[in-house]
This record gives sequence, C-alpha cells and structure tokens, in this order.
Amino acid sequence: MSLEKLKPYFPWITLAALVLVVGAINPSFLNPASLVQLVADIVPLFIMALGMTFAIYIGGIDLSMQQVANLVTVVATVYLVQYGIFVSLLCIGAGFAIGAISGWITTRQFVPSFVATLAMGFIALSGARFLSGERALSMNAEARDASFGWMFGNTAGVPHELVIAGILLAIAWFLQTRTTFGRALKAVGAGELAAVASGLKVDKIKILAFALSGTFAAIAGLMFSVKLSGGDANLANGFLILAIVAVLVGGTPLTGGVGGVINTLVGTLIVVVIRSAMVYLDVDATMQQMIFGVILIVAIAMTIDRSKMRIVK
Amino acid sequence: MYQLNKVDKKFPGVHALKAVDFKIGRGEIVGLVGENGAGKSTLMKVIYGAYQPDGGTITIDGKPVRFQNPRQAMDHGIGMVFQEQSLITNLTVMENIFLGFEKQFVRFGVINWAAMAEAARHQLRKVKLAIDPATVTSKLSFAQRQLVELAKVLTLEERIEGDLVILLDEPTSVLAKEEVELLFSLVRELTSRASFIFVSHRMDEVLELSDRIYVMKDGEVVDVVTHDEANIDAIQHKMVGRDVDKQYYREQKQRPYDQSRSLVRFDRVSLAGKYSEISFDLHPGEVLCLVGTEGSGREAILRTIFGLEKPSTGRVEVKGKPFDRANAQEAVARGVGYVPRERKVEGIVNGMNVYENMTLSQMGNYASNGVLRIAEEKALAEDWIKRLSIKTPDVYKDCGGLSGGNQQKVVLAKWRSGGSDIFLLDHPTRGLDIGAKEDVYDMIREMCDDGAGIVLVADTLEEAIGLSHTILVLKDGEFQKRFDGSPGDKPSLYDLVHHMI
Amino acid sequence: MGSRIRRETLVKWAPLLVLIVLCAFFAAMEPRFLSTRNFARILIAASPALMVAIGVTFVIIMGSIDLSMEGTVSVCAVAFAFCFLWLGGTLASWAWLALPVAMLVGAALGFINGLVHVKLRIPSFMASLAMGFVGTGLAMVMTGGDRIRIEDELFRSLLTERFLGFPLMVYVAGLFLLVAWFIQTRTTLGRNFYAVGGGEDLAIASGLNVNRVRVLGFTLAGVFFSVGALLAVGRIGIAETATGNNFMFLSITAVVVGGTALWGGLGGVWNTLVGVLIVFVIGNGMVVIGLPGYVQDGVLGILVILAVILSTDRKSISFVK
Amino acid sequence: MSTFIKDFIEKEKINRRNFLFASAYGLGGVAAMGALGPGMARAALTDPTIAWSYRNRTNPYWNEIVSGGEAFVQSLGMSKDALTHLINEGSSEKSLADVKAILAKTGGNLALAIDTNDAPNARPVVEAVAEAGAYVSTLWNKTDDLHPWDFGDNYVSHMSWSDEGPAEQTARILLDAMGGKGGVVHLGGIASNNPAIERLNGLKNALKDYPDVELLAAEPADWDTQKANQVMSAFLTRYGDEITGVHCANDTIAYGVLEALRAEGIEDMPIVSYDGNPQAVQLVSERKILATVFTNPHWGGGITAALAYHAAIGTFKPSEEPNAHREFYGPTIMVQPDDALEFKANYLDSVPTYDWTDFWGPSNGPIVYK
Repeated sequence: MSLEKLKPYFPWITLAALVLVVGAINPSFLNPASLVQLVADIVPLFIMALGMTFAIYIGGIDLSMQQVANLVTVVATVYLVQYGIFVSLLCIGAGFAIGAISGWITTRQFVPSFVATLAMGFIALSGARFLSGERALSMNAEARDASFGWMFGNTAGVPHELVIAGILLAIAWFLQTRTTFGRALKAVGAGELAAVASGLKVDKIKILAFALSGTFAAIAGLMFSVKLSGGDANLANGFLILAIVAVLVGGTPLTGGVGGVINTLVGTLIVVVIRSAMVYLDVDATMQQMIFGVILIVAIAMTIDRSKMRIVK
Repeated sequence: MYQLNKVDKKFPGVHALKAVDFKIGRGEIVGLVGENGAGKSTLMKVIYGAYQPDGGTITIDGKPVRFQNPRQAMDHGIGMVFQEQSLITNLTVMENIFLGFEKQFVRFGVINWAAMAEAARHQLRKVKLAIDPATVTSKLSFAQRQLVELAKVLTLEERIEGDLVILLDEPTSVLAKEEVELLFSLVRELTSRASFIFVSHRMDEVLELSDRIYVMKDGEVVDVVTHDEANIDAIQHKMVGRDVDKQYYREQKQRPYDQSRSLVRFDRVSLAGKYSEISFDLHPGEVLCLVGTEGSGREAILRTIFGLEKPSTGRVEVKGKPFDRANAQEAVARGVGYVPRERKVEGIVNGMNVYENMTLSQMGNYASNGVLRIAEEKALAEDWIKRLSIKTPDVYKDCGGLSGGNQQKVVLAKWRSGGSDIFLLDHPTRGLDIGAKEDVYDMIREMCDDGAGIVLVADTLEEAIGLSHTILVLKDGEFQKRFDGSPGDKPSLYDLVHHMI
Repeated sequence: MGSRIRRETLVKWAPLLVLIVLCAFFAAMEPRFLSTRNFARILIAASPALMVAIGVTFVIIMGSIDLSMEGTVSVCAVAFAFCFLWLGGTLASWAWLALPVAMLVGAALGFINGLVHVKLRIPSFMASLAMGFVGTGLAMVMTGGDRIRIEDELFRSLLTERFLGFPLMVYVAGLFLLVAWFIQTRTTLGRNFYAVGGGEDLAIASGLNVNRVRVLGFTLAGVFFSVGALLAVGRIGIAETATGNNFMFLSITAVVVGGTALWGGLGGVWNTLVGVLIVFVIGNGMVVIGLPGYVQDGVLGILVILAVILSTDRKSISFVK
Repeated sequence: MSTFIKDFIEKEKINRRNFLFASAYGLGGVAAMGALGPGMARAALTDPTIAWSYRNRTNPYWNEIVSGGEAFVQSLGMSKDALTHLINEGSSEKSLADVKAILAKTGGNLALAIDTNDAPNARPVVEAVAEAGAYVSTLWNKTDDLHPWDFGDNYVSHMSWSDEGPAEQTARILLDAMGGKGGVVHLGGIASNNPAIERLNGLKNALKDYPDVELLAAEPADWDTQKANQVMSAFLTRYGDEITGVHCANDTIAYGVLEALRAEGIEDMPIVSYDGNPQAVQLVSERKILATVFTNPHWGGGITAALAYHAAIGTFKPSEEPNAHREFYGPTIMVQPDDALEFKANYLDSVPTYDWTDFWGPSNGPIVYK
C-alpha cells in the first residue's frame, strides 16, 4: 500500500499508536472496562464536536456552541419540572434557533462565522445568566430520573451514553454521506461558487449547517446537565476549544469539504487519549498543558491530509 | 542566444518532455503550440525555472545555466507573463510591478514611495499605459492589468545585464479583439529589447505574431515552422496527428430550428450599468450567439437568464413565464443549465468526484425524501462517461484532477442528464485543446437536435460564426445588429467586427 | 460610479462612525462618560489589548490567523518579571534590559509559531492554537502558579505618571501604534503582508519568498504580543500565567470590528485601533450607564455584529465563511 | 483586634489535645481491624493514591490549597511528588473526566480531595468514586441535596466556608472607616459561585445598620484582577467622588481595584477583601486594605486530603462519625492592620506544622442550610 493510499487512515493510525504507547507504559490503561468508561464519559464532548464538524465542514466555525450548551443546562434545569421530558424539545429548539440566527448573520449579512458565532455566544450567555439568576441551579432529582433517567446506566455492559452517541453519530454520518443535504454541504465546503452555479440553495444549506451545530450543542448541553443534575451559566465551559481541537485533529481542516463525522470520532478519541494519558503517565500537573500543546502539534502534523490544500494559510 | 538542448523531464508515470531542443534568438518572437498535455506548460516551467530538467542542458549565450527557482531565472533575464491574471488586486500598480524587488527603493528599511512611483511610471511608459502607479490594481480593466503585467516583466530590463526572454502564456484570453491588436503591436515594438515566447490556443494569433513556431505533441517538438511557411491546417495536422476537418464547427450538422416556440424571451430588458433594451427570442434547436467585446453585456445577459441578476426594467420569460423570484434555483428548475467560464471555480466542485458533480444540480432526481440513491448516481455517471468518452479511471475520481476538457464534459453531462433544455455556454471551449473543442462542438449540435436552445458566448469570432444560427452583436450594452447564420450564408468576420467596435 | 464611490467611502469610514455614534450614545445616557479622565481609563484598559490586536492584524492581513497570543503574552510577562527582578528590580539599574529580553522572548515564540505553521505545513489556526497551549503551559511551568509583583516605581510610572491627563502607557502604546503603521506602509515586509494576503500563489510567482514573509509576520506579531504583555504588567503590577487570559477572542473581535477582513489583504493598524476602541468603549460605557451585568455580554454581542455588518462592503464579496 | 488570632491559637491548642485522642483512636482502629482479620479490613484500602483535583495553578488560593495537600503527604513520610494533581482549568467536564481516569488507573485504590469546579459536578464525581470503592472529600462546591452520609463511608466529608458572616464583619469595618456615610461599590466573583453570592449578602446585611451608606453598584469581576481593574475604572467614571468605599469579593479583585485607584492617584480609599493571601496581608499591614479574611487554605487543602486518606486506610470509619464531622465549615480569621504582621509571621512566613489527624479541630461547626 502506498503512502498516498494510507493517508485517509492517518488519524486512525495516530490513535492506535497513542493507545499502544500509553498502554505499553501503563498496561492498566488497556483494561477494557475502563476504556469503555473512558469513552462513555466524553460523550457530551463528542456530541459537541459532531456539531462543530458541520460548521467546519462548510468552511466556517461555530464558537457559540459552548454558550449554547451553557444556556441549555440552565433551560433544562429551570423548566424540567414544568415540562418533563419535553424540556428537551425546548432545549433543542433553542439550540437550533441560535445556530440558525448565527447562520443567517453569516450568510446574509456577511459577518465571518468566527465573529458572528462568537457574538451569538455572548447573547446566549446573557440569556443563561439571566435565566439562572446568576446562581448554580440543581435539578429536581425525581423529575430528572423520571424524564431522563434512561440517558445513563448500562444495558448488557454497554453504557447508555455510548448508545446515544452511536445513534447520533449514525444520524450525522447518514446525513453527511447519504442525503442530498450532506452532499450539498460538501459542495458548499469544497466549492461554494460552483454550488451556486448548480442552482443549490446555498444560503439555506449554510444556515441549516449552523442550525445543526447549534442543535448538537444543545443535545450535548442537555446530556451534560442531566449527568451533572444541574445547570449554570458556566457549566459547559472548557468544551469549546476541545471540540474544535477534536474536529481538527480528526482531519477535517478549516478549509471545508474534507473530512467528516467519522474523522471527528477519531479526533475526539485522540484528544481524550492524550488527556487521560496525562493522568495515567503521572505527568506533572504544571507541565500538562505544555505537553498537551506539543502533542497536539505532532498529532495534527500527522493527521492532516495536505493533498487537498493548495495553500496552507 | 537562449537554448535548450535535449531537455528531458519525467513525472511519475508521465514522460512530459522527451529530448526537447528549443532555441530563441535576440529579438525573436517564437510561438509555442500544442494540444493540452502536449508538454507546453512543462516546457515553459522549465524555461522560467519552476521545474528543473532531469536531463539535457540549458545555455544562455553558450554558457550552461541551471535555475533552482523562478527567481534565479529572473536574474538571468527570463520573465513570465502568466495566463491567469497574476497581479495582486489589493496592491497598487507600482507595488505589483516591483513585488519582490522593493529593495532598490529601500533606504534604512524605509520604502521611498516617490522613487518607486517614478520608476513605475517609467515601466508603464514602455507599455504605453498612462495610469497613476498608485492606483489600486482592482480598479483597472483586464486589458490594463495585462499591460501592467507586461510592464512588470519588463523591469528585468533595468535589473539585469544582457538579453531578456519573456514568456507570454495565453496573454490574449481575456482581451477583446482591439486590445489584442494593441498588445501585438506593443510586443513587436518591444522586440528591440527582448525576445518573446508566445503561447496561445488561438492559432490565428500565433501565426500572426510569431517569427517561428514550435509545434509540440506528446512531449516532443514535432515541427518548427517559420512565419512565412506557416499554415494553420498543416500545424493543426501536426498537433493532433490528423487532419482537422474543414467542417471544424460541424456546420454540416446544423439543422434549422423550431421557430414556433420560444424558450427564452427578452422583451426590452435592461440591467442598470450592464445592458439596455435588449430583446430576443431563443427557440428550441437554436444556437444564439452573443458577440461583443469584454464588458459589452454578454455575460450579464447570461447571468440574467440564470437568475443571478435581476433586470431593472423589461420582461424576461423563461418557458413562457417570468421568474417569481430571480434566483439560480428557479432557473435550474425551469431547465436552464449554466456552463460558466470559470470552469474550475463555478463549473465543477474541486474535491468532489465525478458522479457527485454530475448530480449536483439535480440531486432531487436521485433521492427519495432527501436520501440519495447512490447506485443510480453511479450508473448515470458511468453512462455519461461512456457517451461523452470522458477520460477518467472511475466514477470516484476527484474532478479537480481531470483535464480541462474532461471537466467541461462533466459540466455538460451534469446539465444534459438533468434534462436541461436551455444551455448558457460561457466560453465553453476556453483553454481546451482541439480534440476536446471538437467534442464540445459535437455536443452542441446533439443538444440542438434534442430540441435544446443554446445561448453562447464564444471564445473566438470564428467559433461564434461557425456554431450559431443567430448572432446578436452588442456594444457597450446596446444591441447593434442581428445576423442570421444558416449554413452557407454565414456572416464574415469583418461584418461582425465592424459592428462590435 | 458616483454612488459606488460614496458607498466605498462610507464602508471605509464605517468603523469610525460606529465608534463616534457609540460615544455619542453613551455620553447622552451619562454625561460623565465624556470626560478626559474616563477616556484615560478606557485607553489604559485598551492599551495592552491594542498591542496584541496590532500583532494579530499583521497575521490576519496575510490571510492567516494567530491564536497563540494568550500563551505568548503570559510567557513574555513572566519572563520579563523574572528577568527584571533578577537584574535588580528597578528600571534605574540593569534591569531595564528585561524590556528587550521580553520582546526577544515574544519574537522567539512568534518565530517558532511561524516555523511550525510553515515548515510542518499546519494551517495557522491549528498551529497557533496549539502553540498557545504550549505558551500558557510554559508560563505555568516557569511560575509554578505564583504571581510575581513588580513594585518598581519607575516601571509603574507607566500607569502613575500622567502627561496631559493620560498616563505614560497610553503614549507608549501610541508610539508602538506609529511603529506598526510605519511597518505597514513604509517597509517591504509590511507591504509584503498585503501581497501574501492578496494572492499567495501570485506572490510566489512574483519571486516573493512567501514562507519567509509568513515566519517574519508571526515573529513580528510575537513582538507586539510582548509589548502588550509589558503594558499589561505595567497596568496591574503583576505578572502571572493568567496575564494573557481573554486576549484571544478580544483581539480578533476588535480586528474584525475595525474592518480588517479575516480573509486577508484588507485593513490595517488604524482599523485595529478603531476596533479596539469600539470594543472597550462598549465595555466601559455599559458599566458607566449602569446596564445589569447579565445583559452586558448580550449587548456586546449585538453591537459587535452590527459594527461588522456596517463596515462590510457587501457588494464586493460573494460569500463569507 | 488580635483577639481573633489569640482565639484561633487557643483553639488550636485545645485541638492538639484532641488530636492525641484521635490518633490513639486511629491506632486502636487499625489494631482492631488487624485483629478482626481481612474480612473487615476489605472496606479499607492499603497505600491508596492520594490526589487533589482543583481549578488551576494561576490563583494563589489554589496554590495554598495544594501546598497543604503536599504538606500532608510529606507528613506521611512520602515525597511531595507523591500527591497526584488533577487540574480542571475551570472545566467541569475535564474535572469529571480526570476523576474517572484516575479511578480507572488506580482501580479504585484512591483517596481523593476535590473541588468539583461547579456545584452540579459534585454528584457525578461522588457517585463515580463511591462506585469504584474509593474515598473522596470535597471542598467548596456541592449542591445542597448531596450529603456524605448518603454514601456510606466513601463520601468522607465536605468542607465549606460560611462567608456571609465574615464578609459582613469586613463590611462593617469598611463602613465604619467610611464614617457611616457615602457610597460603596462591590466587585464580586463569578456571579453564580456560592462564595460570591454569600460575600455580597454579607455586605448587604451590614448595610442594614448603616442607613446613610448607599450601595452604588455591584458587578461581577469573575475573581479576575484585570477584569476588576476595568470594572473599577468604569465605576470611577460613573460615580466619581460618590465612591467612598470598596468591598471586594476576594484579594485578587482587590489588587485590580487598587491599581485602578492608583492610576487615578487615589491612595486612601477604604477597601476590604477576602481570602488572606500573603500579598493581601502585606497590603493590610500597609493599611492599603483595611481587612481581609483568612480561610487557611493550607490547612483546608491538607485536611481534606487527610480525611479522605485516613478514611481510606481505615483510621476512622466515616459512617460512624456524627454528621457534624462530615459537613463542616472551615476556619476563618479576620486580618486587620494592627495584627497583620503578627498574623503573617505566624501563618504565612512560617507555615505552622499542622497535625493532619486532628480532622475537625480548627473547623467551624456543621454546615447549616437555609
């Protein structure tokens, strides 16, 4: 097999290499039960990265996701008792709407998504702070278990979070590869002008892509809120940069049209392995962030496929 | 003076240059022709230092040289005027002219703008362009930019000792006829200072300008002819290895069109700043050609039919009724297909494979409730690959990796397979080699036979005349004259030019 | 043509108009906003951010992006503080050498950032993001989490000494703004940033060593980040790992609000000045007129979007990502 | 005013005595377990990994917490590197993921001290620890419905501080210094953080007795020096001379406020803060800050780890302890200019050697929920 043919598999190879290296140094890392648990725990992050994939796939970025998730943790906590399981519709609707507005500002008002989504994030944050009354709220435990208890737990040794993640991944993958919408996303990401000249509703597709990223952010926020049984305006902090890093490390470059949700799966796993390796390998706490940065550079250098990039900006 | 001896260049799987001998004398204009893939661009890249040859030698005045990069070639007096506009539009004219060579104006790290402007004016005088060198390039016309590019290359004159060799790669492709004439007279004048290598797909221009012509085929120089003994037919024969049919434009296949129905009707349509009071009808089976110089309103009319521009006054009907909301989606839904001039940007999606590109405009036909039937897409692609003999290893090939002609075929297949019956062809043969051009001409005739109407903006006047049933001549957005182009009764080049300028 | 030129002019001056309108609005709501003392406060707060934003402006003009500022600022601040204290702890001694040392550190980090981007062919977004992690981590390793106080009265005169109502650090920032403007308009490097941003492949074809320009661009950005770090230390008197916090989104927002295009080739340091002022005037004004805290983020978001919409020439771009 | 400190030291002495009992009890406990055989001892762990999970290293407060954790580990005769650090960088998600990772790595042989970054995060952390059979003690953040006694032995204890009272005391000092009239501004922490809410409430309680003082504004400054600096600048514009006193939610905010005032040439503004960081104590001794409240993070950090560890190795059995020993307030000491230097000498310049088995000695009573 030539190097060319191997290229699409570089992210997988990187992941396997990382797992093996960590496992070789500390074999307890390879314990299957703890690996499953490790993966189950990053499900909210993974879902957020999935959403981010759509924004990056069309060549944009969505920096509002973390604040959308923050807002959703508050919304879910405040309205859980009132609406029960239907609070999820409220949350998802909010995420969809915020994403759609970001998309509209980007496509129709020509504000770069970097700034448009950042600003929409501020607005969502305001909403979260207002709604939460600037306090950390906790969920009504009974209502939580009644409405969302199914999100957590195990069936035949498989954590439910993993099942949810798997279903969402399958949906996202299906959307990306098997639907006209996914094809249109690819066309917009790879050659927006050609997509216009082929009569695609490019603006609508872009707005939908941002709406989807908002929706996934809301789902991630909802899961996180249920998991932590509470919500406040800062609860989901720390997700954003990791989600972006996960998408990029997976091999979906910011130029758009390349990569996709499977890449994001790998990317998220790589990020998580790096992060937990810090714990497993007893890396000094003050050194962790620096080492994370260095490994990140190495990982990106290994995973990105430069053949599709004419110019590296 | 400048000479290549037995130069060889190999790429993985391709022997791009096979022992090419090439020389150019002082003040000479040398033409370089060949089909796409014949090795012209590789040869040029070797000449201006972008590629290093694998074998053979390059000598200047008998002394062997070897260039690691274009910069070194420049230092030996070899400059290149690029096919694609190579000026950076957000910079001023003078910055573009001296890009990469600002050092001469820098004192203690500070750029002396006045000195640079003066030097730039000197260069612009060489190409007879009277513009302020501090103008931002984006404000110039295409023709002016072409001249600025030439001026930029001519800075070599001051910079180096010895003779200049200037490569002109398709310099006329974006120019109107009179601008081409201007450029040619300039080039002839400049032969007192430099030699030129002239590369073009427009055979007539090569013949007109060049002292000698190198004909390339399959990486080899197959013939060198002088200006006086050059003959288009003979050269084309050498290039393609076969006779070019007298019926190049497939005139024998031109059938009368159906006058009873109208596909597109323009009734006194105006678009502010672009064109005014244009009226015409496009009928099934008709090739309607819009002729005029750059900026005469040809492209704007195409874009109006495709819904990308909203006319300010007048009535546009497509298939009997006007658009509800002028946009491309509605145009496509009405059966309009657009083959844009910027094929790589607007025609195909670079990064998507053959079948994905073919169904891009008609995904609805290959999807149930938004879910694609990919097997059918592939079948469609395979079918059209066969019908149009598109050269691609399989349907999974990234369209960005196909040659220009095959890309154009994919674009045409996209619209034809989607059932379009109104085609807007904007320079459909631009940058294609002769073989590919003929395929396109064949396709145009086929489409007419199928009852489609075609609005064409042709690459050359000959093409316009040869292909069309009807020719509308435009000038500065105003309608000038309508010509009927039935076989045997075609207008002459002169007729058209007379009304264009 | 006339209307086109008018619109172009309007778009060009839109950021400044937005700034003036904002000032007028806040002044109308609370007259005390419009005082020299308050402008001095805004400028004190804005000076470090302005330096960082100018640094990233050069990178954005090249069409790249630099997200490493938070790490670089922290490392420079900490390196400066250590060096300053080690050399005597007052500007009246050899400790003044700590100033150029900090700038060298900034240049070195920017240089490495540029090398990672260019040599490993990693898009600048990712390369600089990762370098930002490295920088913050490095500052953490250097300090072990401690804060370092700089008490030297002479150094702190940046904040405490005033001339015409404004503290010295405002003039220092102004001086470096002029330096940046000089680099932008009068040096080959500055002009080459525009060439790279306007058309990289074309610049290469013109014989420009684009990789060199890129690396130098990131290096220059690093130097300006370090000046920002010095002013930040001058303002608070503390150097710590957190010195660089919040600079990333702040500076890029300011650059875009000022009218510099993220796709490169357009804009410049004056745009960035206006953009930084817009962001800080909004921040100051909202507190001055007494908006509740939880509304402030949202209002900032809305105003940023509006400012960018107003300063965008919609006719000249086909799409935005 | 040094009575605060005297009281505190007095209390410590009494606690030393208690400690002797405690250690005797501890030894006895171990011996007893040894006698009862492995069946009983299984509840306890041998040589567990000791970990501290906290927000970041850029805040001096957390550095003090960690230094306590390290001092405790050293008291066990290990090097201070034996303490595992988990830093969440302000991300609840990372906090939880790190805990899960170390539980998996150690197979549950873990004694964990943690601040979960955000209150809602405490429950999943505790649940995970309990499920793995490890032991955890929490500090600061937990929701009110989460209690150690609901988790048997594994959730050993929770320590927090009731900031409302001390904050009210500092507020009174401030308001007195203002002469009981004028205007005060409050710069708070991250608005949703519990201590931020309590500290503002303290100020509000005190203000009830000072009708001539107006609370001009209260804005969050997110525990951040630079943000505090900007907010204070804007306050100066808005209220100018109306401001005659500043109430800060912690020391790092006070630093930013001081610099904002310094930029304006204002040197004598009454300011109070919270946390008792060394730099702040120094400023108190220079009378630039009138008062700060020392919460002894060194002891808090050490004892939280100690509780988890000793419960893990079976020194004591948490479920047999009264609730007051499982949810309790940490110590607070008011630091004011007159005793600042004395305090500094006793607590900061030379850190006292604490007895890490005197678990509840310096503590401040059971946690009361409103």
